[in-house]
Amino acid sequence: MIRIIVSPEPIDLTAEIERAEAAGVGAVATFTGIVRADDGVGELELEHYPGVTERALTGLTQEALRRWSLAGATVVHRVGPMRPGERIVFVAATAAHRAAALEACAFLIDRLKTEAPFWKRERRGDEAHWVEQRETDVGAAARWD
Amino acid sequence: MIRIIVSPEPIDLTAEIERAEAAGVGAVATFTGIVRADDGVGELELEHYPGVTERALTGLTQEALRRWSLAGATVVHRVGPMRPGERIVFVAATAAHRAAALEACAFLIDRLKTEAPFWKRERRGDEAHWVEQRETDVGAAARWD
Amino acid sequence: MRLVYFAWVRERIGTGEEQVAPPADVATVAQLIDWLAANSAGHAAAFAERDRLRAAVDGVFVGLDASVVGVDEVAIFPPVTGG
Amino acid sequence: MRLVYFAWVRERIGTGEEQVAPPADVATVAQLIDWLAANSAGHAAAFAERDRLRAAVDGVFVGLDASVVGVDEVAIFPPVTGG
Repeated sequence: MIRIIVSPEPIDLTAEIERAEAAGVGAVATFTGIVRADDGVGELELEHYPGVTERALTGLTQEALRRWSLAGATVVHRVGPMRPGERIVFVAATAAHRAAALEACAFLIDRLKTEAPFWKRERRGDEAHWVEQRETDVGAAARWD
Repeated sequence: MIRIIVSPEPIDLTAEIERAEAAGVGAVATFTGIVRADDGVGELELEHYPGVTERALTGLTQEALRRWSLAGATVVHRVGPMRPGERIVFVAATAAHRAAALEACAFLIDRLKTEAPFWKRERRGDEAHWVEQRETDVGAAARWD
Repeated sequence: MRLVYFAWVRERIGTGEEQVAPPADVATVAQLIDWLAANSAGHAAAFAERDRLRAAVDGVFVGLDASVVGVDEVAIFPPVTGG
Repeated sequence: MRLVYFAWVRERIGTGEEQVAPPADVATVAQLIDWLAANSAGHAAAFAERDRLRAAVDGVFVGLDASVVGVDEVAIFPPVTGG
């Protein structure tokens, strides 16, 4: 069961987790990314490539289902403006056993960072700048090659 | 911030996740273990070693905080009787960056399986039997040595 | 052919989308970028650092050497930064 | 010395806790197990497969060769199966 959501709405974690658990699985691994307040960012804005984003995320979850024995995979990504403390992304992988769920969850968030067409712009006061891709993200994605 | 709960009460996932997120972190990784219904189990009962269990879990989370740059670590383990579909265990690790959160979360659940004094008994109809430790669990814990 | 741009590529060009009709000898994404940069200062500025550009053709991520012959939509953008 | 038992060790012995006063030459967990098994059929049954037994002394997990001299509580149980 694949669930892909790209939306400007806040991410409802409880609803997403209950939906993931509903499949009668034994193991649920999740990752949630949150806008950090610790470096003076007042607002974060997420731009994306409508249609292509959903296609990329669907391909990513299908790849996870091929690699691991999963009951389901969920990716919810927020777009538009958001504030520190708000959730940007939620990823979940469910399986009968924990190793598959934990590995698939890490795979989904690592690969999403380099394969899905999202771009972040940070605002600090009146200044805005586009976030640069990090080398560590490229390395984290490459370990699943 | 360490949070350890061993209790017969159902695990309130929403409350636990909101508590973990409250620290102003960027990354939250969680693992939830659920009683599987798929092999005829009608009830699962968790026995533990009161006092020593909490000490073992505290030691485990402290070890995670030494190994990774974390904002917090949570372990909530249910004890007593429970039904298929109910949560047995919830583990969360929070950090500024995702790699630390994901790795610490996997470490906590892998090590909990071999280091914390819990014992599972499954009931199928009128029969009950104690679950045997799995070799794959011993191997999963050993990869963190 | 429809062109779409994102993030700072979009901002430097000044639009997120445009229709173009490149000459027949524009066969790859890289050649398309060269042709666009030669015809507009905004495009030239957006495309100045070629190694910071990524592309998708008809919704599929590709290298800059990919063909654009007969395609409907080419997207040009910086490395992605979601998650 | 207080002894505590869990899971099928507890069930086979028939109690979860007991007070014992082993002789002075019982110096390790393994010797304590031998002494208990020699004095009761229930303990002998519970302790039949020595490699399936684990122990804690005063709340700390130990090997069966660990000392029990002067300790307050020894726990004997099967390999753990939580999570």
